Amino acid sequence: MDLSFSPEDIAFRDQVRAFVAQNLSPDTRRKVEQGRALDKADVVEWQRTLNRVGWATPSWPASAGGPGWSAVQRYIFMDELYAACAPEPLSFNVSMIGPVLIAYGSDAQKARFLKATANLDIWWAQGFSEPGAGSDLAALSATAVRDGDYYVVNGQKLWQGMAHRADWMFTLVRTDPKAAKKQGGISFLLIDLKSPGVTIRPIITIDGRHEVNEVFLDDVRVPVGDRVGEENQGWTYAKYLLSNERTGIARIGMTRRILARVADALASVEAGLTEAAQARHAVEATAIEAELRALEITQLRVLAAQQAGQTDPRSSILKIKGVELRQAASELLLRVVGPAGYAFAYEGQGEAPSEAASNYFTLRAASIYGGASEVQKNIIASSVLGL
Amino acid sequence: MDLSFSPEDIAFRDQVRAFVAQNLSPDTRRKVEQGRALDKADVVEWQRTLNRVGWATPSWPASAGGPGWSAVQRYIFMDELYAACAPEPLSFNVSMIGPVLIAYGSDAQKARFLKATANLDIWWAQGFSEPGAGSDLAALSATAVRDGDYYVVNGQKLWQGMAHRADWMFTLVRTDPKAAKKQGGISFLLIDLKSPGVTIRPIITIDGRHEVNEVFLDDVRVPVGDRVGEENQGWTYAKYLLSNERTGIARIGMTRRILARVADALASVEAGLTEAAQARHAVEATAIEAELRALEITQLRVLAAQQAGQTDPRSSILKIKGVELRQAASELLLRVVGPAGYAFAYEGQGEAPSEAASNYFTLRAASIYGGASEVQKNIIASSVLGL
Amino acid sequence: MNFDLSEDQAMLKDTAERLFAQAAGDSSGDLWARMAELGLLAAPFAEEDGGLGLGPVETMILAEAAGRAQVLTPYASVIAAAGTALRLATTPPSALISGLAGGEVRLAWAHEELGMPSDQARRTRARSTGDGWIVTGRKINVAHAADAARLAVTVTIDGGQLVLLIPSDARGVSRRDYQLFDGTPASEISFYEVTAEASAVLASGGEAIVLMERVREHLTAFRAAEAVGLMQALLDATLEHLKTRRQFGEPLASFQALRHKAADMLVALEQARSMAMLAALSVEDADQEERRKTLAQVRSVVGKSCKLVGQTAVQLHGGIGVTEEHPVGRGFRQLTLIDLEMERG
Amino acid sequence: MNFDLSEDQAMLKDTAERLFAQAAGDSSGDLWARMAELGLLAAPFAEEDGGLGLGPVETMILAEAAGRAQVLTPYASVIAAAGTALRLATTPPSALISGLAGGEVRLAWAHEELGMPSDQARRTRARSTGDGWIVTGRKINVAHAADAARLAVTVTIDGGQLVLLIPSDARGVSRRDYQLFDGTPASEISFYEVTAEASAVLASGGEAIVLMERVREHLTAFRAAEAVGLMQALLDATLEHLKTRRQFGEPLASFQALRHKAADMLVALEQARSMAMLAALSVEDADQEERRKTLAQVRSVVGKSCKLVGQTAVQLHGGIGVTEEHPVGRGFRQLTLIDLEMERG
Repeated sequence: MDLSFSPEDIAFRDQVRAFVAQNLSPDTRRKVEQGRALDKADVVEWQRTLNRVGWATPSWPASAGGPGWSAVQRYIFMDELYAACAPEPLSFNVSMIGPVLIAYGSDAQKARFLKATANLDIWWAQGFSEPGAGSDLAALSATAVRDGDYYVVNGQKLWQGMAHRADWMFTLVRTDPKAAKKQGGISFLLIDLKSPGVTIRPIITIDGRHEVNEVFLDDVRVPVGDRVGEENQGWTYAKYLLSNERTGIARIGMTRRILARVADALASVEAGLTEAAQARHAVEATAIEAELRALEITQLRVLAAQQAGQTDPRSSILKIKGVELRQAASELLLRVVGPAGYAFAYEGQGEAPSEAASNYFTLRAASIYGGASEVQKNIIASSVLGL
Repeated sequence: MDLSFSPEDIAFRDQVRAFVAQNLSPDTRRKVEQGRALDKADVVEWQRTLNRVGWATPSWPASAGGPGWSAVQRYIFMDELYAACAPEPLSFNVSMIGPVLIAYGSDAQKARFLKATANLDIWWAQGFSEPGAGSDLAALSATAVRDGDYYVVNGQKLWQGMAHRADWMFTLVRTDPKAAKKQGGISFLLIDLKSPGVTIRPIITIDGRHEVNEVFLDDVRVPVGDRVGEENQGWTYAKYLLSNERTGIARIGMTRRILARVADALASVEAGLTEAAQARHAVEATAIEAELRALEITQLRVLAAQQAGQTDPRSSILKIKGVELRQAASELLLRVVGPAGYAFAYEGQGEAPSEAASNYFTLRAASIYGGASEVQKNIIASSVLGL
Repeated sequence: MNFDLSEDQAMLKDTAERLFAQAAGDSSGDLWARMAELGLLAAPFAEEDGGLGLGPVETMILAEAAGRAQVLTPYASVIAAAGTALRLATTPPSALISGLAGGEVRLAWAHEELGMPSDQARRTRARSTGDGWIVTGRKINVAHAADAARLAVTVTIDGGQLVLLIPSDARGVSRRDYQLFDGTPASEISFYEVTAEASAVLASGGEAIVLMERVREHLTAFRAAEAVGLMQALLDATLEHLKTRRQFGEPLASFQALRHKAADMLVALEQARSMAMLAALSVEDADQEERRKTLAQVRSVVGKSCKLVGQTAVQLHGGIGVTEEHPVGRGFRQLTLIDLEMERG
Repeated sequence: MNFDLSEDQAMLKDTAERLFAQAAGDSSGDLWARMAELGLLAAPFAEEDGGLGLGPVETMILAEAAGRAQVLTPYASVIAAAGTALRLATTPPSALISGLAGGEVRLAWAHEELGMPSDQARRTRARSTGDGWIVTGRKINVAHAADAARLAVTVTIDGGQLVLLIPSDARGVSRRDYQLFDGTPASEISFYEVTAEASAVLASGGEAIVLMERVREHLTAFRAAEAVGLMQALLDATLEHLKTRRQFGEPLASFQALRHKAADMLVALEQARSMAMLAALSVEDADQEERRKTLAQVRSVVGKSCKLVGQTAVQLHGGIGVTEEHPVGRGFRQLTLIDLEMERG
């Protein structure tokens, strides 16, 4: 039993650390550090910087143009990004659609999309949820009807991460409304967002930001060749995508960054805290930090199991506890910052003096999307505890 | 809108306060103050003291020998008892079986039992739960088979409050196993615990005390005249009993007593707390006290509704929050008392140096019996929220 | 002991609820004028000052109704805060009060500063000129300042504190407007060598300290009641959502874990409601120690309830609960601000 | 990086689990002898002192196995606490260590006092006689003292601290036996003018302070692992109960609110398990600051987990969970004590 990394892993870590230090723009770094929204250009530039050395797609195998890293290397890489306040590679591209194309895409699709996806020449949006299908994704009702070499797609999709920045979207549609189970009869389509019939309506979230959209699909014609895998087998690919989404989502580094801001704010006089409040908040910060340390070990344990080729259903724990701690840290920050953090600005309407409130509101959604905490607990009860 | 009591109520309060001050034995008072177990004699003596002035049965109407108090007077009376560290009148007698006999008992039963019940000449035990029927009481399986003027009762009852001290028990048995609904076919019997076939086995609870027993009923012959109300209608009477049990169960005065002990312990040097721990515990005590104040107002609001003749399903809130606060206060006391409270003694094996641990363990059961917190939340969701 | 509203109070409740429901649907902005017209602004002031001579229970009724409709009114800052400062001033300025009560003039309460606990001395300072004061300093988060003709400003002087009235267009006063995260328009206000006459002093010395505390107490009572209205609105919306939204073939209301969370919301709301009532019944209590303790307890319970009800409402709504366009998202932000205010005291 | 047990460690785990499972069924009391026989008592000591030279991971394995079987062994106080005091003494007493390791002699760790935070100077005092010490004071909650031949006692002297060995039958030592609420036999021990030779000093001055801290750290690591075993036992029992017990016509396991609580238990347990591992891997860390911070974090997480798992297990068991005869009730008491110890540090 041993917590330390191998000499090779340590050399790798140093290499990543040096690269990030040399190549991350100070402006992007500052935005990430302070929890501010990134511009599209910031994300694209960083992704391409990483891609130049083949690091933009940590989880992709070498055969698909990825670095072919081990689970430990992937962990180290992400940890270094967090510690250096670097953005993560765009997850829609790298963690979601990329692995699906690698596993289930046709050769033509791989040739057409993988490189562009890695280099963010294509920005992907996720089109899974619908107004009537959130945690219960399989209840979706968008339809695709075959018309020669095309599907004619109609429906409405929600919560598209950044669809207004995106070029393409991957989505689930119902191709066989008569299927016996609602999970049957679903297909996985790639849709060019410039297609006629696609309308994107912005949704502003309670953090004042625009990262979510509603996408209306009216008689959108999608070439059959842009279907991933088999018709009516889309649920299989979606499940694969979601299980990837759930891996490594403890986001410990992000919480650590929030705690660093808490420490700064506690040390600053701006907050105007009474001594008693300061002491109380410091105790709370210490408790969150301890839980975070535990979660880091838990994450390493899951990682070690993955490294050994086992899948560990306990990764749901990472999601639940990771979200809980990020939310707790962001709430603590809001309390510590005090009245200096009451001001608010909507995206595009100037900068708020403090991002504490925005971040707090942003993170309330973290226990809802990507498998709500209630769903994760259902999974633990069934799959881990056998209830 | 007005929180103050009427001059008549204040006069009543002063009268109760003076009576308790003059009549409560210092020894009993000290035991209650310190959360120690009372001897049977302590309980009997106090009940009879109250009964001499007609106060032993606060909720009984004057027509049944009770004081015929208003809801506000009952509240004031109980509050004064708590504040003076006086025991409550024995709830099995006064709040449980008494009201059932008054509402549903035959004239013969009333004549035979009511006075003796008020004076604690008969100590009643509750025989509702069974090994397979706790929160789901209607699943009970003890049976009573008619044999002439007798029922022959067989079964096993659990969690008899103090059955080893008791003379009689009120219990639910199944008289019609073929009833369509399991709530049907249940009858409400009074059983003399000296009857042949009754065996009482003590159960020691995790607080080290003996307040609970298992009662085995083997071919116990119970006269038909000791059935309350109609055959197979017992569920109705049981529900009536349970709804009385649930009224006024915020037990604010009890929590206040625990908080007083917390304040004492925080001021004492024995606990050996660091300054930081002391400050943390004091903050926690203040927060519990604030919640308790709110609950007191909530209780008065429910009371005002009862006074106006309305029933208020919100009394489930009193149970949930009342238990939560008692548990929180007892846990805080345990933490504040420190290593001086680690010692433990089983009932009858000498006194523990501190009752903090025993009280904490005792109160863990408070969210289980008398309608578990989960059941209370079910009730709120259905009856109050209409879910 | 009773918790019933008098006939007049019930009428007031009815009036306020109708007005705010209307205003929630139509933000064309004449709410303040309508409130003045209906006499609502005059409620807490003495009859000889053009007020209605009503008490904290009436204020509670108004605040709860505003919260229930999720309407952002300037009532808290203009009437409950600045109005209290006038009402309880050493010499209440009668004419100004009647202007405030009639809706002809608005005030703002300029107290908060960066880096100061809410109950401690201000950094904004005034020095005496013999027959007046010269004020320099900076206030933040002054709610509804843009519409205020005068500012009630708390300042530190040598050896004490003052509460001063300063015209918002006085020379040396500058304003930067922004929004608080609950949607309230607010301003940072800088004072640079601003002159105030001696007659502008509402209270000084020990009386100023008491006045600041009284304003905080009245604000607490108002915000507690507003929070109760907001929590009721969020609970109602959540129940509606649980009953209508289906997942995995069942209405959400059939999932026990969600039912229990809704029950937790009710418990928190009822505890807060009790405390909002207690606040209203205690805020004019003559016993300062008792009042201080009670209002601290009010803040503790209401703050915690705001957090639980707000966070749970959003969680149970799922995705739509975090959108700006859904009332639950906005209500959560409003409750969050009240929670933070309650925590600061 | 790996979290696997070595082959030897896996064997040790197996041995310990079998032994403790047996002991849990049969409390006839030769457990200590069996542990000595199997070499378990010798684990942490150096080979030249008759030990096996094993490390904290092996101790963790033993502790977790004991917890899992809910066996009350004297291992924590005798080996993890007093044993550490010997092992890390300025001059480790070789003969005594080998007696301890072989099970021939038992020690107790006499440190706790009324009214003293666990990391502060003791009130039990010693004065120098030139060639020895005279000790007066009182210790409480000394676990398994009745069977101890010697007591490792922490005392204050002019200008510092000592850790001293005192025979438990020395003149002036008196003992009052009782039970802690987890079932551990313990004693209050009074020292009245008890003489100790100079050679009885295990550490003095700065070294004594370090030694006390090291003992606390090893105790924390042991108790954390024991807690993990206990929590696993309680979680297992709870799952079994939920699957078999029926209410309202359904197994308890079908109620979502209860399923979610069981999930919460698992999360708390896994967090504590991570911390018990971290404790084992850090407790011999040379960097004092880092070690101190890590063990404080271990205490924080493990304490909270003990509380959540213990309370939830009892609640989900319902009535039988609060009876003395059910393992869950006893396990809850054990976890409660560990929680309190962790909170005190």
